[in-house]
Amino acid sequence: MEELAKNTGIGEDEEYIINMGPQHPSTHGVLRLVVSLKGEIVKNVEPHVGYIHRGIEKMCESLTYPQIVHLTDRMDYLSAHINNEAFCLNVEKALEIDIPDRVKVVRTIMSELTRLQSHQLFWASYGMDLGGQTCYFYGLRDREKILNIFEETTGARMLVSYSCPGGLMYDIHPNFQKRTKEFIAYFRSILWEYDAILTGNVIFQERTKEIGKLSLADAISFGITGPSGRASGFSCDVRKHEPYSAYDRVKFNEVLHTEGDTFHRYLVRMEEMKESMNIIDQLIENIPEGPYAVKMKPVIKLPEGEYFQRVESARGELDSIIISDGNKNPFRAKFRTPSFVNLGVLNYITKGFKIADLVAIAGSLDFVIPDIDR
Amino acid sequence: MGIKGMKYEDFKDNESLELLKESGTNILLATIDDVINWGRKASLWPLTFATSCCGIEMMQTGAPYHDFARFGMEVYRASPRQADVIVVAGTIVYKMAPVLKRLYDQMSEPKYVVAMGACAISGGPFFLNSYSVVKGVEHVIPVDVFIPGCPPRPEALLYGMLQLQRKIETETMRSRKKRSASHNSEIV
Amino acid sequence: MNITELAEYIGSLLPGCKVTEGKQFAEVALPPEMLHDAAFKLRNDAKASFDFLVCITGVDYGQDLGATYHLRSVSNGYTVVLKVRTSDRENPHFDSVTDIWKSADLMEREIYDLLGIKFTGHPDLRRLFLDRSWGFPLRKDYMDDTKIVTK
Amino acid sequence: MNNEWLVLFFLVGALFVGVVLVLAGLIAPRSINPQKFEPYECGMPTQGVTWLQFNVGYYLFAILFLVFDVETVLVFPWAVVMRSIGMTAFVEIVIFFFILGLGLLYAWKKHALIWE
Repeated sequence: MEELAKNTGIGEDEEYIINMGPQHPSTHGVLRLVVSLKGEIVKNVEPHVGYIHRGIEKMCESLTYPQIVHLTDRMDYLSAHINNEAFCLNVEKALEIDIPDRVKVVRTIMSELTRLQSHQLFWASYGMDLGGQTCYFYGLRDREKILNIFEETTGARMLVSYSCPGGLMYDIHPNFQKRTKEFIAYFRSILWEYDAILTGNVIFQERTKEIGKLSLADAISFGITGPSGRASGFSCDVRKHEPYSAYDRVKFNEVLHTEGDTFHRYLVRMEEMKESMNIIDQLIENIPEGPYAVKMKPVIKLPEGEYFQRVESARGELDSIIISDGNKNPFRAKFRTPSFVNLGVLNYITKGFKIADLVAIAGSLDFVIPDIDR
Repeated sequence: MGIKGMKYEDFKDNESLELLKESGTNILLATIDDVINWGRKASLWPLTFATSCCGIEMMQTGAPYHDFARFGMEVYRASPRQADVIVVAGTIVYKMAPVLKRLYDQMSEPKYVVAMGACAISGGPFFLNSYSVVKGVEHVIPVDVFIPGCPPRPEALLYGMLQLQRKIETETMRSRKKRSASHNSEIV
Repeated sequence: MNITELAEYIGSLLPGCKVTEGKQFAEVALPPEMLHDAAFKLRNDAKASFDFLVCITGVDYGQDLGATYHLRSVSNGYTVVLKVRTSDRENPHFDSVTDIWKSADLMEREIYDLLGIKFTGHPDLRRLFLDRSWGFPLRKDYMDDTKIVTK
Repeated sequence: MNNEWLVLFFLVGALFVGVVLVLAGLIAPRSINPQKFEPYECGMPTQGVTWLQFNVGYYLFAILFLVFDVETVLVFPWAVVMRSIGMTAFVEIVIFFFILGLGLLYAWKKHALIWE
């Protein structure tokens, strides 16, 4: 009898371990969460990563600087251009070349458009995670318009590889400005629909308010940056604290909340979309004339030393660290990616909530899995 | 501008199609085959399996602008038990290969595989100097259709799925049984 | 407080460590055994409390292995870089800082996984991305001709 | 006369189901491999003990759902004939709902509705 009891666990409080494994609709990719449950209550969430670890940092050590640009946007493919910009700014800072004004403005517009389409996809998949299929169709329908703008200027829809060390790959398309203005006008007229569908929905609020609270001290100790950190009051917007490209000449306010629960992590992203549109509005009118790139030597060699550049990606603070020993490929290239650090807090804030809340919390932290594994 | 459109006539019948079709089935079986194939090809349910950027393009193909549903593929099944097609969208690394093999084995027959994107075909941008990328999904599971691109445009994915549908059109009951038997492996 | 004043202040705070003034940040090179209490002091210092561990970068300098800690103080925005090196390649180990900053947990596991540097005191030091049988890929002398395809 | 229709009706139903099942069994392709018969858990082998006592909360929720689902099934035919029967049907349904209401009240008081 005890043989039966042993393996069926009848009697003692057996821990029930479930794999929210590599292939799961709500883990946004190949993140495996080993969840140990007591009935519906989550006792411990252990993330297992590495199912899409491609060894990008090791590859960078055998590629030249212009080649690495194409790898950067395969890391966090939803903020592709922001990754490019981080790496290129770092290389330009090391070479101490000052890039033309036109490049700064166009890079800022492209970064803000990238942030917009990233938050749109967050909104689409977050609604789908919590059971609302309509968000998937509304969100991706509007995202398609940004992808068309990207394709016209850079040739690629999502992984644009648009910035290169020294400026931009090509100049912007003649009707880039017209189409961006049209899109901003269209998206402003339709954004109230996003709030009506999800933000105002009672079921959505019931499932996200007071769930997965993260205090300010914990947010700093866990290093949670980006919208997830700003929802807990951690003012970490790199565009405000250390403006790069053309962020110093635009007026926008940093979205900050203090409640720190899942609903406010979602709300910060919705308001950030409005801020991004304000930034684009202030810049799209008068893009300064001038060259779109600086003439660079064919083989780029950075002087010896360690270079650090931080940038605000759609998910948080993205740092590009390059250690160079003077020849054409870097001695060590490291990317501090936001999703990787934000993953550490998942176990801490999900304890005690139900397994359905785990889906909501993981969705609100907005992971991109190759951003975690690199 | 863009890919020259293909006229419908030469889309429908080209020589390679005939080679796939085994000859010698009698009239009665052929008509039943046609009905079965028409039913199967028009409702290919893909498994939600996306490892990296190609997965986002697959989602974008499911969205209203490019709309998978026109070809009967909009139902994404989360479990392999109910899926017909496994669209390998993204890079497969050595740690993910046994998972992919397990998912493929757990799918019910008849099952098809579409390798979407350069990473699934040959490791793509990670072919050189990467220590953990499987250089192509062909090493793990048999693949029916390859769709090049990094990531392929939604139209390319749709064209790839249409090619898969044409491949299904040529199947007969005997060829389908032979093909499923090839997936057997002895119960260990 | 610009870099020079910060460098002096940190020099006074951490006796016995060489504080230099790099291009961008104040850099502190310190021996491995002083790492933990230096980090503790920097974290709980009244004036410039570095409470945000930005990132830990594991580096293989050819002969010796090292780790670079980027710390930032959220209140006043200063950034300091701690550099630690060890020449022992068979069993390199540093003190873990997970008890000071909780974000160090995953970062140290990643460095252990890719470079083989053990962090004593880490609650659950397991490999993060690769399997147990794998070597340490980020080391300069990592050779794997079966999986890596070079031109 | 009319009970032959009944037999025919059941016969056609059984035939319809039987033929389809048998035909599928014959011509459907099928592949046998060890991993196919393991439980599907997101592509990973299951971990820990999987055959263990479930929480009693699930049982309570299932029973409550069953009670009120069957209740609606019973109300449908009533709704069809309610107009022709008139007042007595109405009183009868009120009693029916009252009794079920007592059941709901009992479950509420016993905290069956809140997950512990």
